[in-house]
Amino acid sequence: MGLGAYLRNIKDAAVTIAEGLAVTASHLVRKPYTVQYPDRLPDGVRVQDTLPFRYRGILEVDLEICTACLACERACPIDCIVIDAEKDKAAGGLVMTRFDIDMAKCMYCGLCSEPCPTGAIHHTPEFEGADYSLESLVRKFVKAPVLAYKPKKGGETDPEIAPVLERGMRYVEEFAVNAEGPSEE
Amino acid sequence: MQQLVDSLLGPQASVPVWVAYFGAMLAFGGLVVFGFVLPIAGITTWVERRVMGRIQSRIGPNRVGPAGFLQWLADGIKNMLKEDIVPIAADAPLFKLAPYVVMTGFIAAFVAIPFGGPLIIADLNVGILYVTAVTSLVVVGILMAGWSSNNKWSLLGGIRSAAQIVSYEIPAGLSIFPIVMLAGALSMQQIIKAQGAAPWHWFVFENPFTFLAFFIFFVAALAEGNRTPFDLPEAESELVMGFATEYSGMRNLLFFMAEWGNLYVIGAIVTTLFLGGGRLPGGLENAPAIVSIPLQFAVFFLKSYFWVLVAIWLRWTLPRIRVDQMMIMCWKYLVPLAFVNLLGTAAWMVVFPSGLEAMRIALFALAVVLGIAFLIRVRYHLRRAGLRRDELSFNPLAGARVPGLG
Amino acid sequence: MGLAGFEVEVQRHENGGLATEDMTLSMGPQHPSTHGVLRFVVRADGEVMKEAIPDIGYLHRSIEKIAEKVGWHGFMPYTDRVDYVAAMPCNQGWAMAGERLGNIEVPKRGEYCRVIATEFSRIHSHLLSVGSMAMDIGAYTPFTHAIREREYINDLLEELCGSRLTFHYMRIGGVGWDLPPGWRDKSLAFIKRFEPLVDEFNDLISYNKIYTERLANVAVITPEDAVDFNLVGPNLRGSGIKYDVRKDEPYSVYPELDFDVPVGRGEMGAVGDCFDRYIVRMREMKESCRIIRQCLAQIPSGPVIAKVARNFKPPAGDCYIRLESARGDMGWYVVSDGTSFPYRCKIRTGSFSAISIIQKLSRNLMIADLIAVIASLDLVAPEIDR
Amino acid sequence: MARPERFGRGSRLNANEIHARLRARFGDAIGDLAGARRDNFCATVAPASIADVCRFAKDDPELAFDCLSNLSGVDYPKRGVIEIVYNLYSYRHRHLFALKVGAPRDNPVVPTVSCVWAHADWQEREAFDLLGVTFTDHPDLRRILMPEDWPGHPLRKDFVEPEEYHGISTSRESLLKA
Repeated sequence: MGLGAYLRNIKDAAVTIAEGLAVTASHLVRKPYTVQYPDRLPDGVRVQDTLPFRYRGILEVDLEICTACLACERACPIDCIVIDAEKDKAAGGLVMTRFDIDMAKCMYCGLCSEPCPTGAIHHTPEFEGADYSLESLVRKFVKAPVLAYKPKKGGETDPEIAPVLERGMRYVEEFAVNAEGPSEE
Repeated sequence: MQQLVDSLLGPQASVPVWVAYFGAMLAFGGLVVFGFVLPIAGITTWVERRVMGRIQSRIGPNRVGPAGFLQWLADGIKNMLKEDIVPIAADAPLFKLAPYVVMTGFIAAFVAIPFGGPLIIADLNVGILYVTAVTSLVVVGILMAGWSSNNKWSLLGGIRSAAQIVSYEIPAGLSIFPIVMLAGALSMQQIIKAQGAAPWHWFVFENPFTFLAFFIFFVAALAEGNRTPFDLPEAESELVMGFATEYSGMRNLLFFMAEWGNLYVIGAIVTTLFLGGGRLPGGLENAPAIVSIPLQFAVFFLKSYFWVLVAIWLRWTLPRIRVDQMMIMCWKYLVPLAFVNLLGTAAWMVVFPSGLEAMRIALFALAVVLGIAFLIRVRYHLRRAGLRRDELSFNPLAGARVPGLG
Repeated sequence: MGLAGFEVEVQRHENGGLATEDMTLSMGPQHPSTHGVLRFVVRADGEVMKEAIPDIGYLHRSIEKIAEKVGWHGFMPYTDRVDYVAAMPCNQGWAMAGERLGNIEVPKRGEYCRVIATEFSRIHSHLLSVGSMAMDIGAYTPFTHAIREREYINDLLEELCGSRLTFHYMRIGGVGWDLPPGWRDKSLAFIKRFEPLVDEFNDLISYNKIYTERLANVAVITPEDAVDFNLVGPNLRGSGIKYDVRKDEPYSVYPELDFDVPVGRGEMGAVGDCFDRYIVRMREMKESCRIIRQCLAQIPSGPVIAKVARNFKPPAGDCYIRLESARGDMGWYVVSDGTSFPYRCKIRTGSFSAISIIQKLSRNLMIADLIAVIASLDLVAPEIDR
Repeated sequence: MARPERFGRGSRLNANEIHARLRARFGDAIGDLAGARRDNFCATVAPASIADVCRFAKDDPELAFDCLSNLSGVDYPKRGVIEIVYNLYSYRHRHLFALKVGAPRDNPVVPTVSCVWAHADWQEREAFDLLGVTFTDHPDLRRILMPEDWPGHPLRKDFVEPEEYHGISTSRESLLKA
C-alpha cells in the first residue's frame, strides 16, 4: 500500500463518517414518527378508526341479514366456519342453529366475505383479539335458533334490518371482486 | 483535594492533618461513587436511549417519570430483582467475580479524575498513568467473564476484548505522551493548570500534532470502552452478546454500568488532557470558592458530557468493524500516526519553546470552519428530505407527530 | 521439554505453525442475525471459519402439501406465507400459474394493479433486506430508517388490500380490489418523499468507509458459480449478469414499462462481492419507484379481474411459471389433473438456491463475514423451507 | 468478470430444435416432444441416461443449458411412477426446456445430476426427503427439510401423517366439533 492509498483511506474514512454523522444529526431535529398505541394517541382517536375500510380484522356476522347460503363455509380454505341450518316448515324457511367461527384458526384471508351475497359476514377493523384460552376464541353467533334472512323484492323496509343491510351491501360493493366478478358455475 | 481540605480547615486545625485528609477522601469518595458515578452511569443510559430514539425517528423511554427520566432507576430495580442465573457448566467463582472486577476497574479510575477546580479525590502525581493502568483492569474482568461462562460465543467475545483493549492501550498511551511533555507533569491537576481558559490555549490546538493526537486518543478510548464501532466483544449480531451472553440480572447490569460509566471517564480524560479541564476565564478562578468551584465543576462537566454525547452519536451512526480490520486500524494507522505526533510535538517544543500563538489560533479557526461546514451539510440533508415545517422540532423532548400517512 | 511432569507436546502443522483444534459452533436456530430460523454448523479455527454447513427445515410448513388439499382459490392466502417479506410476487406466481393452466386473460387494469402492488412489495422487501444488513454489520439506525419507510408502504398496501403483510391481494384472473380512491395521490406523494430518502440512506451507511470495508471483496461469487448454483435476482445481478425475468422473459405489463436493471460493477472491490449485492438492491428500489410512477400514469380503466369460476377446474396439464420476486426468479411448477384441487405445486425460491452456496463461500471467511454473507444473500427462512 | 458472450443473448432455439438435437445424440432414450407452450415443452428421458443427457445439454454449445432452474418430483400412484421434472434454462441462449424422468414408484432410483449443476445437490436432497427418490452417486443424500428420523415421505400421495412424533401430537382437536 502506497502512501497515497494510505492517506486516501484516512480521508475516505473521515469524510464518509462525517457524512453519516451529518445525516444522524439532521434527524435530531426531526420529530419522531412513533404512534404510541394504545394509550397515548391524540384525544378521541382509536387506532381502529384510522384503519382503512378494507382492513381485514376480526370476523363479525350480522345474523339479521344472513341468508344461510353456506357460501362462506365452502369458501374457507381452513374450515374455520361451521354453519348448521335446516329447513323448518313451521318457521317458514331455513333456521340456523349454529354459526361458529374459530378465530384461533382464521387466517384473515377474506375469502369468506367475498361470496357473501348480503355482506352478513364481514371483517371489522377490530384486531385486539387476545384471550386467555383457545376455546374463548371460538365466536358463536347463534344464541338461539334464528330464521335465515330472505331478500325481499323492492328493497328492505324493516327499519331495524334496513340499515344493517345497507352497510352489508356497501361492504359487498367494496369487496365484490368485480361488477362482473366471479360467478357460480 | 488537599488544597480544599486545607482551605476548609484553616491554619490551626485541631485534628492531625492526615486524619482530616483521610476522612475527607473517604467522604468525597463515597460521595463521588454513590452521588455521581452510579447516577451518571444510569442517567447516561437514559440519555443514550433518548438520543438514539431521536436519531432513529423514535421516542425512546418516556413512561417512567417525566419524559422517562427515571427509566434508569426502574431498570436498575428490575435487574436487582431478577434471578441471578449461573450456568451449570460455568466456572462459578470466576463467573460471579467477573462483573465486580470490571466495576472495580472503572470506579478506581475516578480516584484520579478531576471534577473541576480543586475537586479531585487524590491528585496523584502519576495521575494519568494511574488512570490508564486501572482502566486496563476491565480487560481482566471481561476475559474472566468470557472464559468462565463456558460458552463459545462468550469466549470469542472475551478474547476479542483482550486483543482489542491491549492493542488500543498503545495508541492511547502514545497520544497522552505529547500532552505530558507539554505539561511537564503526569498529575491531572497540573495538566489542567498548564492550559488556558481560552479555547486556543487548550492543548488540542497547541500544535498540529496535538490536534491529531486528540482524535487518535478519542478513537482509541472508544475502542477501550468497547463502544461502537469497536463493540466487537459484545457484537450482538455476531456473538449474540459476546462475553455477557450468559449473564443475567444485576451482574449483567454491572457490565453495562461500567460501559456507560466509562463513557464519562473517556469524556473527563479528554477534557483534562486536551480541552483545558475546568479552567475559567479571567479573574473568575480567583473568585470565592463558593462561586468558582461550582462554576469550574459545571464547565468541566459540560465539556466531559459533550464527549459522552458524541460517543453516543457515533455509536448510533456507525457500523461495526471486523476483528482483523480493528487490528489493522490500530497497528497500521493509529500507532504510526501516534508516533509521528510524539516526535512532532517534541520537535515543535524544540523549535518553538513557548509555542506558536498564530498556529494555535489557526487551528482553532480550522476547527470552527469544520464545524460550520458540518452544520451546512446537516442543513443540506434536512432540505433534501423535503420535510414540512411540522415535521421538524428543536425541542429535545418533542413528542411524536400525529399518526397517519402524509 | 521443560519441567518433569509438565512436558508439553507441541503439535505442529506441516507448514511449521502450531496445530490447533477446530471449534464447532452452532449458530442458530436462535441467533440474532439468522433472519428467521436458520442454523449453521460452523467449524472454525478461532475467528476464521473452515466451513459453515447450513441446516434448514426449521420453518418447514409443508405449503406444497397444503396446496394439494385446499383448492385453487383457497391456496392463494397460503402463498402469502411462502415469503412473508414479499408476499405480492408469491400471490402473483400462483395467480399466473392458474391463469396459464386455465387459459385466462387478465384485464389490463388488473395487470397494472398487480405490477404496482408487486413493485411496492419489492421496495418493502428490499428495505427490510438493506436495513437488516446494516444492522447485522452493526449499524442500528439505518434499520429503523428503513423500517419507518416500510411502514408507509405497509399503510398503502393495507389500504389497497386490507392487510399489512399477508396481502391476499391477487386472485386467479386478476386482483381482488381496484385501487381505492385517493390512493394514487398518496402513492405518488410517498414516492416523491421516498426517493431522496434512498440517497440519504446511501449517505448514512452505503458508502460509509467502515461499511464498504466490511463488504468489499467478501464472499465473491463468480458469474459461473452464480449460474451453477442457480442464484437469482439481485444475487445474480450482483455477480455482474444483467438478467431480470421482468426484462428478459417479460410477463404481465412489464414490456410496456421503461426501467433499468442495475448490476454489480465492483465499485468497492471484485464484482460479485457482498457490496455489489447490497448496492444492487439499493438501486432496484429506485427503479421500482420509476415503474410505479409509470404504472400510475398509464393505468387504463376497466375491470380488474376476469371471470373465473368459483369452483375453478383448469384442464389437466403442467406449467412452469417464472417471475421476478423480490429475491429474484421464482419458479412455480404446477400440475393440474383437471380437478378442483392442484395436483402438485413446487415452488423454487431464490433463498433456497442462495443458501446452498454458503457452504462453498464460507471457507476462510471470518465469523463476522458469515453474518454479512447471510444478509447480502437476503435469505428469508420461510422462503427456504416453505 | 462477467463475460457478455457467456451470459448474453445467444441464438435461442425453439423446442423442436432442442428436442431434435437431443434425439440426434441419444436416440430412443429421449421420448417424444410434449407440451404446447414455451413453459411446458418437455421430453421424457430414460432414467438410466438422465445424467448423460444433462451433461450433454449443459456442455453442447448450441443447447448450453447452464442452469438447472428447477427440479421437482411428482407422484403418480395410478401410473405407478414418480416423475422427476428438470426445468432447464440457458442464460446464454435464453431458452427453456423440461426433461422428465419416470422412476418406478416402489423403487425410485435415478442417477444424480448434481455433478452437472451444483444447484441439483440441494434440489435432489429435497426430492429425496419429500418423495423418497434415491439419487445414485449423490455426494450427500440426507433429509433436508424433515427431521432425520421422520417416517415416510410427505409429498407422496399415499402418505399418512403419523399421530405422534416423539410423543408430540401432530394434530389438534378442532374447537368446532359439534
